[in-house]
Amino acid sequence: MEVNSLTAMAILVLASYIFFYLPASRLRGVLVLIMLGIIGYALVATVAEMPTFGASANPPHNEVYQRYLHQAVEDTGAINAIAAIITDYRAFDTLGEVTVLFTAIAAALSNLKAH
Amino acid sequence: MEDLLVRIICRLVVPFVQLYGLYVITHGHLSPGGGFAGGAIVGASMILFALAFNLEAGSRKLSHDISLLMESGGAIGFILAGFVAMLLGQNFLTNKAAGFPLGVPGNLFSSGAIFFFSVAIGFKVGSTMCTLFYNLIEGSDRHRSSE
Amino acid sequence: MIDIEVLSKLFNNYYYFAAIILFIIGFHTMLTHANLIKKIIGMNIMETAAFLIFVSIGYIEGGRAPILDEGFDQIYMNPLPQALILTGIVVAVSVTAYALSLIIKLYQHYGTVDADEIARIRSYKP
Amino acid sequence: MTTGIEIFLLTFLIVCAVAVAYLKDLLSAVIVFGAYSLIMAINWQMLGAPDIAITEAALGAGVTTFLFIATISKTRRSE
Repeated sequence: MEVNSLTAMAILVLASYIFFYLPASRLRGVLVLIMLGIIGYALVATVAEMPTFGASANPPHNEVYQRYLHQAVEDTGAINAIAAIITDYRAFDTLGEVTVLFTAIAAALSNLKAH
Repeated sequence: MEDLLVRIICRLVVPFVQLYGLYVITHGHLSPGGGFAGGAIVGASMILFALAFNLEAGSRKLSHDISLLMESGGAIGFILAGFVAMLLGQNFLTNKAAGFPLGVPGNLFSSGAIFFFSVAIGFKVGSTMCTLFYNLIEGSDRHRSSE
Repeated sequence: MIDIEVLSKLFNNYYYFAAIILFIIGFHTMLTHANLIKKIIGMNIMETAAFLIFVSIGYIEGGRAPILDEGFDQIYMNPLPQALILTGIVVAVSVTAYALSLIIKLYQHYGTVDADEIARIRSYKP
Repeated sequence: MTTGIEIFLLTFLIVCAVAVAYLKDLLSAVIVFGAYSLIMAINWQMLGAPDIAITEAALGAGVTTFLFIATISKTRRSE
Protein backbone atom coordinates (compact mmCIF):
# COMPACT_ATOMS: atom_id res chain seq x y z
CA MET A 1 0.00 0.00 0.00
CA GLU A 2 2.34 2.63 -1.26
CA VAL A 3 1.32 6.15 -2.18
CA ASN A 4 3.56 8.47 -4.07
CA SER A 5 2.86 11.70 -2.25
CA LEU A 6 4.35 13.74 -5.08
CA THR A 7 1.68 12.41 -7.45
CA ALA A 8 -1.02 13.28 -4.97
CA MET A 9 0.33 16.81 -4.66
CA ALA A 10 0.44 17.23 -8.45
CA ILE A 11 -3.16 16.09 -8.76
CA LEU A 12 -4.11 18.48 -5.97
CA VAL A 13 -2.50 21.44 -7.71
CA LEU A 14 -4.15 20.53 -11.03
CA ALA A 15 -7.56 20.19 -9.41
CA SER A 16 -7.16 23.54 -7.67
CA TYR A 17 -6.46 25.22 -11.00
CA ILE A 18 -9.60 23.68 -12.50
CA PHE A 19 -11.47 24.73 -9.36
CA PHE A 20 -10.53 28.36 -9.72
CA TYR A 21 -11.47 28.57 -13.39
CA LEU A 22 -14.87 26.88 -13.11
CA PRO A 23 -18.06 28.63 -11.94
CA ALA A 24 -20.13 27.12 -9.14
CA SER A 25 -21.79 24.14 -10.75
CA ARG A 26 -22.40 20.44 -10.33
CA LEU A 27 -19.15 19.71 -12.15
CA ARG A 28 -17.18 21.66 -9.58
CA GLY A 29 -18.82 19.69 -6.74
CA VAL A 30 -17.93 16.39 -8.38
CA LEU A 31 -14.40 17.61 -9.00
CA VAL A 32 -14.01 18.66 -5.37
CA LEU A 33 -15.24 15.25 -4.22
CA ILE A 34 -12.74 13.47 -6.49
CA MET A 35 -9.92 15.68 -5.20
CA LEU A 36 -10.87 15.09 -1.58
CA GLY A 37 -11.07 11.35 -2.27
CA ILE A 38 -7.50 11.37 -3.57
CA ILE A 39 -6.26 13.37 -0.56
CA GLY A 40 -8.17 11.15 1.84
CA TYR A 41 -6.77 8.01 0.22
CA ALA A 42 -3.24 9.34 0.60
CA LEU A 43 -3.80 10.29 4.23
CA VAL A 44 -5.45 6.98 5.13
CA ALA A 45 -2.65 5.05 3.46
CA THR A 46 -0.16 7.08 5.49
CA VAL A 47 -2.00 6.45 8.74
CA ALA A 48 -2.20 2.72 8.04
CA GLU A 49 1.58 2.62 7.99
CA MET A 50 2.09 4.67 11.14
CA PRO A 51 3.13 2.94 14.38
CA THR A 52 0.49 1.85 16.85
CA PHE A 53 -1.27 4.61 18.73
CA GLY A 54 -0.09 4.98 22.32
CA ALA A 55 2.80 2.51 22.29
CA SER A 56 5.72 3.69 24.42
CA ALA A 57 8.30 2.50 21.85
CA ASN A 58 7.12 4.86 19.14
CA PRO A 59 9.70 6.99 17.32
CA PRO A 60 8.66 10.35 18.91
CA HIS A 61 9.57 9.11 22.38
CA ASN A 62 13.32 9.22 21.84
CA GLU A 63 16.19 10.76 23.76
CA VAL A 64 14.84 14.29 23.32
CA TYR A 65 11.79 13.27 25.29
CA GLN A 66 13.95 11.65 27.98
CA ARG A 67 16.17 14.73 28.13
CA TYR A 68 13.24 17.08 28.58
CA LEU A 69 11.62 14.95 31.26
CA HIS A 70 14.74 14.24 33.29
CA GLN A 71 16.46 17.62 33.10
CA ALA A 72 13.58 20.09 32.98
CA VAL A 73 13.21 20.57 36.73
CA GLU A 74 16.93 20.85 37.27
CA ASP A 75 17.50 23.20 34.33
CA THR A 76 14.60 25.59 34.77
CA GLY A 77 13.07 24.98 38.20
CA ALA A 78 9.60 24.66 36.70
CA ILE A 79 7.53 21.59 37.52
CA ASN A 80 5.30 22.02 34.51
CA ALA A 81 7.34 20.61 31.64
CA ILE A 82 5.31 22.50 29.03
CA ALA A 83 5.98 25.86 30.70
CA ALA A 84 9.66 24.92 30.86
CA ILE A 85 9.73 24.16 27.13
CA ILE A 86 7.71 27.20 26.08
CA THR A 87 9.38 29.87 28.16
CA ASP A 88 12.88 28.52 28.62
CA TYR A 89 14.08 25.93 26.11
CA ARG A 90 12.16 27.40 23.19
CA ALA A 91 11.67 30.97 24.36
CA PHE A 92 12.78 32.32 21.01
CA ASP A 93 9.85 30.49 19.43
CA THR A 94 7.55 32.24 21.89
CA LEU A 95 9.11 35.58 20.97
CA GLY A 96 8.18 34.91 17.37
CA GLU A 97 4.70 33.98 18.47
CA VAL A 98 4.31 37.26 20.37
CA THR A 99 5.43 38.99 17.20
CA VAL A 100 2.73 37.12 15.28
CA LEU A 101 0.11 38.36 17.76
CA PHE A 102 1.39 41.92 17.44
CA THR A 103 1.35 41.70 13.64
CA ALA A 104 -2.16 40.27 13.63
CA ILE A 105 -3.59 43.03 15.78
CA ALA A 106 -1.72 45.74 13.87
CA ALA A 107 -3.04 44.37 10.58
CA ALA A 108 -6.59 44.02 11.87
CA LEU A 109 -6.65 47.56 13.31
CA SER A 110 -5.17 49.17 10.23
CA ASN A 111 -7.66 47.20 8.15
CA LEU A 112 -10.70 48.20 10.19
CA LYS A 113 -9.77 51.86 10.60
CA ALA A 114 -8.85 52.34 6.94
CA HIS A 115 -10.75 54.89 4.89
CA MET B 1 -28.95 43.74 26.26
CA GLU B 2 -31.30 45.19 28.86
CA ASP B 3 -31.73 41.97 30.79
CA LEU B 4 -31.37 42.52 34.52
CA LEU B 5 -30.48 38.91 35.33
CA VAL B 6 -27.63 38.82 32.84
CA ARG B 7 -26.18 42.03 34.23
CA ILE B 8 -26.35 40.90 37.87
CA ILE B 9 -24.87 37.49 37.12
CA CYS B 10 -22.09 39.02 35.05
CA ARG B 11 -21.28 41.53 37.76
CA LEU B 12 -20.99 38.59 40.16
CA VAL B 13 -19.04 36.25 37.91
CA VAL B 14 -16.53 38.53 36.17
CA PRO B 15 -14.27 39.23 39.23
CA PHE B 16 -13.94 35.53 39.94
CA VAL B 17 -13.10 34.80 36.32
CA GLN B 18 -10.42 37.47 36.39
CA LEU B 19 -9.03 36.13 39.65
CA TYR B 20 -8.88 32.66 38.14
CA GLY B 21 -7.12 34.06 35.08
CA LEU B 22 -4.50 35.76 37.25
CA TYR B 23 -4.05 32.52 39.20
CA VAL B 24 -3.50 30.57 36.00
CA ILE B 25 -0.95 33.15 34.81
CA THR B 26 1.08 33.30 38.01
CA HIS B 27 1.04 29.54 38.67
CA GLY B 28 1.99 28.66 35.11
CA HIS B 29 5.18 26.87 36.13
CA LEU B 30 3.47 24.75 38.80
CA SER B 31 0.18 23.65 37.30
CA PRO B 32 -1.45 23.47 33.87
CA GLY B 33 -1.84 26.88 32.36
CA GLY B 34 0.59 29.68 31.79
CA GLY B 35 0.63 32.92 29.92
CA PHE B 36 -1.45 31.92 26.93
CA ALA B 37 -4.30 30.27 28.82
CA GLY B 38 -4.50 32.81 31.63
CA GLY B 39 -4.32 35.78 29.28
CA ALA B 40 -7.09 34.30 27.19
CA ILE B 41 -9.25 33.86 30.30
CA VAL B 42 -8.70 37.47 31.40
CA GLY B 43 -9.44 38.76 27.91
CA ALA B 44 -12.57 36.62 27.67
CA SER B 45 -13.79 38.05 30.99
CA MET B 46 -13.44 41.59 29.66
CA ILE B 47 -15.30 40.57 26.49
CA LEU B 48 -18.04 39.06 28.66
CA PHE B 49 -18.35 42.32 30.57
CA ALA B 50 -18.67 44.30 27.36
CA LEU B 51 -21.27 41.88 26.05
CA ALA B 52 -23.48 41.91 29.13
CA PHE B 53 -23.36 45.68 29.57
CA ASN B 54 -22.81 47.89 26.59
CA LEU B 55 -19.61 48.82 24.92
CA GLU B 56 -19.22 52.17 26.68
CA ALA B 57 -19.17 50.50 30.09
CA GLY B 58 -16.56 48.05 28.84
CA SER B 59 -14.49 50.85 27.40
CA ARG B 60 -14.70 52.70 30.70
CA LYS B 61 -13.33 49.65 32.54
CA LEU B 62 -10.48 49.22 30.09
CA SER B 63 -9.97 52.15 27.80
CA HIS B 64 -8.34 51.92 24.40
CA ASP B 65 -5.19 53.72 25.42
CA ILE B 66 -4.60 51.49 28.43
CA SER B 67 -5.30 48.41 26.34
CA LEU B 68 -2.88 49.44 23.62
CA LEU B 69 -0.31 50.32 26.28
CA MET B 70 -0.72 46.90 27.91
CA GLU B 71 -0.33 45.21 24.60
CA SER B 72 2.84 47.00 23.59
CA GLY B 73 4.08 46.70 27.16
CA GLY B 74 3.63 42.93 27.12
CA ALA B 75 5.72 42.51 24.00
CA ILE B 76 8.38 44.98 25.15
CA GLY B 77 8.47 43.43 28.63
CA PHE B 78 9.11 40.01 27.15
CA ILE B 79 12.01 41.36 25.11
CA LEU B 80 13.39 43.36 28.06
CA ALA B 81 13.32 40.29 30.29
CA GLY B 82 15.36 38.61 27.58
CA PHE B 83 17.81 41.50 27.49
CA VAL B 84 18.39 41.25 31.25
CA ALA B 85 20.12 37.94 30.58
CA MET B 86 22.31 39.68 28.00
CA LEU B 87 23.24 42.33 30.57
CA LEU B 88 24.26 39.51 32.91
CA GLY B 89 26.64 38.21 30.28
CA GLN B 90 24.72 35.35 28.71
CA ASN B 91 22.72 34.71 25.57
CA PHE B 92 19.36 36.26 24.80
CA LEU B 93 16.44 34.77 26.80
CA THR B 94 18.47 32.44 29.00
CA ASN B 95 17.26 31.61 32.46
CA LYS B 96 19.51 29.44 34.60
CA ALA B 97 22.85 30.20 33.01
CA ALA B 98 22.30 33.94 33.45
CA GLY B 99 22.06 33.52 37.21
CA PHE B 100 18.37 33.97 37.90
CA PRO B 101 17.60 32.34 41.27
CA LEU B 102 15.77 29.08 40.64
CA GLY B 103 14.55 28.50 44.18
CA VAL B 104 12.97 25.28 45.40
CA PRO B 105 10.96 23.53 42.67
CA GLY B 106 7.34 23.54 43.72
CA ASN B 107 7.27 26.93 45.41
CA LEU B 108 5.51 29.91 43.89
CA PHE B 109 8.67 31.99 43.59
CA SER B 110 10.82 29.46 41.83
CA SER B 111 12.07 29.03 38.28
CA GLY B 112 13.63 32.45 37.79
CA ALA B 113 12.67 34.37 34.69
CA ILE B 114 9.81 32.07 33.67
CA PHE B 115 7.52 34.01 36.00
CA PHE B 116 8.25 37.32 34.23
CA PHE B 117 7.91 35.74 30.81
CA SER B 118 4.53 34.28 31.76
CA VAL B 119 3.25 37.59 33.11
CA ALA B 120 4.38 39.42 29.97
CA ILE B 121 2.73 36.86 27.69
CA GLY B 122 -0.43 36.97 29.78
CA PHE B 123 -0.72 40.77 29.48
CA LYS B 124 -0.05 40.56 25.77
CA VAL B 125 -2.59 37.83 24.98
CA GLY B 126 -5.34 39.22 27.21
CA SER B 127 -5.17 42.77 25.88
CA THR B 128 -4.89 41.47 22.31
CA MET B 129 -8.10 39.46 22.55
CA CYS B 130 -9.91 42.35 24.22
CA THR B 131 -8.73 44.93 21.68
CA LEU B 132 -9.57 42.68 18.72
CA PHE B 133 -13.13 42.20 19.93
CA TYR B 134 -13.71 45.90 20.67
CA ASN B 135 -12.41 46.93 17.28
CA LEU B 136 -14.41 44.30 15.43
CA ILE B 137 -17.55 45.56 17.16
CA GLU B 138 -17.09 49.29 16.92
CA GLY B 139 -14.35 50.10 14.42
CA SER B 140 -16.58 50.24 11.38
CA ASP B 141 -19.25 52.40 13.05
CA ARG B 142 -16.81 55.21 13.63
CA HIS B 143 -15.71 54.93 10.03
CA ARG B 144 -19.28 55.07 8.74
CA SER B 145 -20.21 58.12 10.82
CA SER B 146 -17.10 60.01 9.73
CA GLU B 147 -17.92 59.55 6.08
CA MET C 1 -7.97 -4.89 -2.19
CA ILE C 2 -8.86 -3.86 1.36
CA ASP C 3 -6.99 -6.11 3.73
CA ILE C 4 -8.17 -6.95 7.19
CA GLU C 5 -4.74 -5.91 8.46
CA VAL C 6 -5.13 -2.36 7.24
CA LEU C 7 -8.60 -2.17 8.76
CA SER C 8 -7.37 -3.36 12.14
CA LYS C 9 -4.52 -0.85 11.95
CA LEU C 10 -7.00 1.92 11.24
CA PHE C 11 -9.13 0.80 14.16
CA ASN C 12 -6.13 0.83 16.47
CA ASN C 13 -5.12 4.30 15.26
CA TYR C 14 -8.62 5.68 15.67
CA TYR C 15 -7.45 9.12 16.76
CA TYR C 16 -5.48 9.56 13.55
CA PHE C 17 -8.41 8.29 11.51
CA ALA C 18 -10.84 10.71 13.18
CA ALA C 19 -8.40 13.56 12.57
CA ILE C 20 -8.28 12.68 8.86
CA ILE C 21 -12.08 12.61 8.66
CA LEU C 22 -12.28 16.02 10.37
CA PHE C 23 -9.65 17.39 7.99
CA ILE C 24 -11.62 16.19 4.96
CA ILE C 25 -14.87 17.62 6.34
CA GLY C 26 -13.25 20.98 7.02
CA PHE C 27 -11.65 21.07 3.58
CA HIS C 28 -14.96 20.20 1.94
CA THR C 29 -16.69 22.98 3.89
CA MET C 30 -14.02 25.41 2.85
CA LEU C 31 -14.18 24.50 -0.84
CA THR C 32 -17.88 24.07 -1.52
CA HIS C 33 -19.48 26.87 0.51
CA ALA C 34 -19.46 30.31 -1.03
CA ASN C 35 -20.14 32.09 2.26
CA LEU C 36 -16.93 33.53 3.65
CA ILE C 37 -17.79 32.99 7.33
CA LYS C 38 -18.50 29.32 6.57
CA LYS C 39 -15.11 29.16 4.90
CA ILE C 40 -13.43 30.51 8.03
CA ILE C 41 -15.23 27.96 10.22
CA GLY C 42 -14.06 25.21 7.87
CA MET C 43 -10.51 26.52 8.16
CA ASN C 44 -10.79 26.36 11.95
CA ILE C 45 -11.98 22.75 11.76
CA MET C 46 -9.00 21.89 9.55
CA GLU C 47 -6.62 23.53 12.02
CA THR C 48 -8.12 21.60 14.91
CA ALA C 49 -7.76 18.34 12.99
CA ALA C 50 -4.08 19.03 12.37
CA PHE C 51 -3.60 19.81 16.07
CA LEU C 52 -5.42 16.59 17.01
CA ILE C 53 -3.15 14.36 14.93
CA PHE C 54 -0.08 16.15 16.26
CA VAL C 55 -0.97 15.81 19.92
CA SER C 56 -2.13 12.21 19.61
CA ILE C 57 1.31 11.30 18.24
CA GLY C 58 2.71 12.29 21.64
CA TYR C 59 0.26 10.15 23.59
CA ILE C 60 1.62 7.24 25.63
CA GLU C 61 -0.67 4.51 26.95
CA GLY C 62 -1.17 4.86 30.71
CA GLY C 63 0.85 8.04 30.97
CA ARG C 64 0.25 11.11 33.09
CA ALA C 65 0.10 14.74 32.10
CA PRO C 66 3.64 16.24 32.05
CA ILE C 67 3.54 17.89 35.49
CA LEU C 68 6.74 16.50 36.94
CA ASP C 69 5.93 16.38 40.63
CA GLU C 70 5.80 12.60 41.19
CA GLY C 71 9.36 11.62 40.37
CA PHE C 72 10.57 9.80 37.30
CA ASP C 73 9.09 6.37 38.01
CA GLN C 74 5.85 7.40 36.39
CA ILE C 75 5.22 7.41 32.66
CA TYR C 76 4.66 10.93 31.37
CA MET C 77 3.22 12.11 28.08
CA ASN C 78 5.53 13.58 25.49
CA PRO C 79 5.59 17.32 26.30
CA LEU C 80 7.12 18.50 23.02
CA PRO C 81 4.07 18.24 20.68
CA GLN C 82 1.88 19.83 23.33
CA ALA C 83 4.24 22.80 23.68
CA LEU C 84 4.32 23.29 19.90
CA ILE C 85 0.55 23.05 19.53
CA LEU C 86 -0.05 25.52 22.37
CA THR C 87 1.68 28.11 20.21
CA GLY C 88 -0.30 27.01 17.18
CA ILE C 89 -3.69 27.52 18.81
CA VAL C 90 -2.96 31.17 19.58
CA VAL C 91 -1.69 31.75 16.05
CA ALA C 92 -4.89 30.15 14.70
CA VAL C 93 -7.00 32.61 16.69
CA SER C 94 -5.03 35.59 15.38
CA VAL C 95 -5.39 34.36 11.81
CA THR C 96 -9.13 33.98 12.36
CA ALA C 97 -9.43 37.50 13.76
CA TYR C 98 -7.57 39.01 10.82
CA ALA C 99 -9.70 37.10 8.33
CA LEU C 100 -12.87 38.28 10.09
CA SER C 101 -11.73 41.92 9.90
CA LEU C 102 -11.19 41.42 6.16
CA ILE C 103 -14.72 39.99 5.89
CA ILE C 104 -16.19 43.07 7.62
CA LYS C 105 -14.38 45.36 5.20
CA LEU C 106 -15.57 43.29 2.23
CA TYR C 107 -19.15 43.52 3.47
CA GLN C 108 -18.92 47.29 3.79
CA HIS C 109 -17.55 47.56 0.28
CA TYR C 110 -19.65 45.04 -1.65
CA GLY C 111 -22.71 44.55 0.56
CA THR C 112 -22.40 40.78 0.61
CA VAL C 113 -20.24 38.06 2.12
CA ASP C 114 -20.74 35.58 -0.72
CA ALA C 115 -17.54 34.84 -2.64
CA ASP C 116 -19.27 34.04 -5.94
CA GLU C 117 -21.35 37.21 -5.65
CA ILE C 118 -18.22 39.28 -5.06
CA ALA C 119 -16.54 37.67 -8.07
CA ARG C 120 -19.57 38.47 -10.22
CA ILE C 121 -19.64 42.10 -9.05
CA ARG C 122 -15.96 42.49 -9.74
CA SER C 123 -16.18 41.03 -13.23
CA TYR C 124 -19.13 43.23 -14.26
CA LYS C 125 -17.82 46.48 -12.80
CA PRO C 126 -14.03 46.62 -13.15
CA MET D 1 -13.40 1.03 29.23
CA THR D 2 -12.19 4.46 28.27
CA THR D 3 -12.16 3.53 24.59
CA GLY D 4 -15.95 3.74 24.48
CA ILE D 5 -15.90 7.30 25.81
CA GLU D 6 -13.17 8.32 23.41
CA ILE D 7 -14.94 6.88 20.40
CA PHE D 8 -18.16 8.59 21.52
CA LEU D 9 -16.35 11.95 21.78
CA LEU D 10 -14.74 11.55 18.36
CA THR D 11 -18.10 10.63 16.83
CA PHE D 12 -19.59 13.72 18.44
CA LEU D 13 -16.83 15.83 16.91
CA ILE D 14 -17.52 14.46 13.43
CA VAL D 15 -21.27 14.98 13.84
CA CYS D 16 -20.66 18.58 14.95
CA ALA D 17 -18.40 19.23 11.95
CA VAL D 18 -21.00 17.84 9.53
CA ALA D 19 -23.74 19.87 11.23
CA VAL D 20 -21.69 23.06 10.80
CA ALA D 21 -21.46 22.34 7.08
CA TYR D 22 -25.20 21.74 6.68
CA LEU D 23 -26.68 24.53 8.85
CA LYS D 24 -28.04 27.45 6.85
CA ASP D 25 -28.25 29.87 9.78
CA LEU D 26 -24.78 31.25 10.44
CA LEU D 27 -25.43 31.97 14.12
CA SER D 28 -26.47 28.34 14.70
CA ALA D 29 -23.38 27.19 12.85
CA VAL D 30 -21.16 29.33 15.09
CA ILE D 31 -22.83 28.01 18.25
CA VAL D 32 -22.36 24.42 17.05
CA PHE D 33 -18.74 25.27 16.36
CA GLY D 34 -18.41 26.45 19.96
CA ALA D 35 -19.76 23.09 21.12
CA TYR D 36 -17.22 21.42 18.82
CA SER D 37 -14.40 23.37 20.47
CA LEU D 38 -15.63 22.43 23.92
CA ILE D 39 -15.73 18.73 23.02
CA MET D 40 -12.26 19.14 21.56
CA ALA D 41 -11.11 20.58 24.91
CA ILE D 42 -12.42 17.45 26.67
CA ASN D 43 -10.58 15.42 24.06
CA TRP D 44 -7.29 17.18 24.85
CA GLN D 45 -7.80 16.32 28.50
CA MET D 46 -8.35 12.67 27.56
CA LEU D 47 -5.09 12.79 25.61
CA GLY D 48 -3.23 14.00 28.69
CA ALA D 49 -2.72 17.62 27.68
CA PRO D 50 -4.40 19.83 30.31
CA ASP D 51 -2.47 22.90 29.14
CA ILE D 52 -3.98 22.71 25.70
CA ALA D 53 -7.37 21.88 27.21
CA ILE D 54 -7.45 25.14 29.20
CA THR D 55 -6.20 27.16 26.26
CA GLU D 56 -8.69 25.61 23.85
CA ALA D 57 -11.59 26.13 26.26
CA ALA D 58 -10.70 29.80 26.68
CA LEU D 59 -9.59 30.65 23.15
CA GLY D 60 -11.41 28.19 20.90
CA ALA D 61 -14.74 28.00 22.65
CA GLY D 62 -14.71 31.51 24.12
CA VAL D 63 -12.87 34.15 22.16
CA THR D 64 -13.32 32.65 18.68
CA THR D 65 -17.08 32.36 19.20
CA PHE D 66 -17.22 35.98 20.38
CA LEU D 67 -15.29 37.14 17.33
CA PHE D 68 -17.58 35.22 14.98
CA ILE D 69 -20.68 36.64 16.68
CA ALA D 70 -19.25 40.15 16.38
CA THR D 71 -18.69 39.61 12.68
CA ILE D 72 -22.19 38.21 12.16
CA SER D 73 -23.68 41.20 13.96
CA LYS D 74 -21.82 43.41 11.49
CA THR D 75 -22.82 41.42 8.41
CA ARG D 76 -25.88 39.31 7.64
CA ARG D 77 -27.05 36.25 9.51
CA SER D 78 -28.39 33.91 6.87
CA GLU D 79 -26.11 32.25 4.41
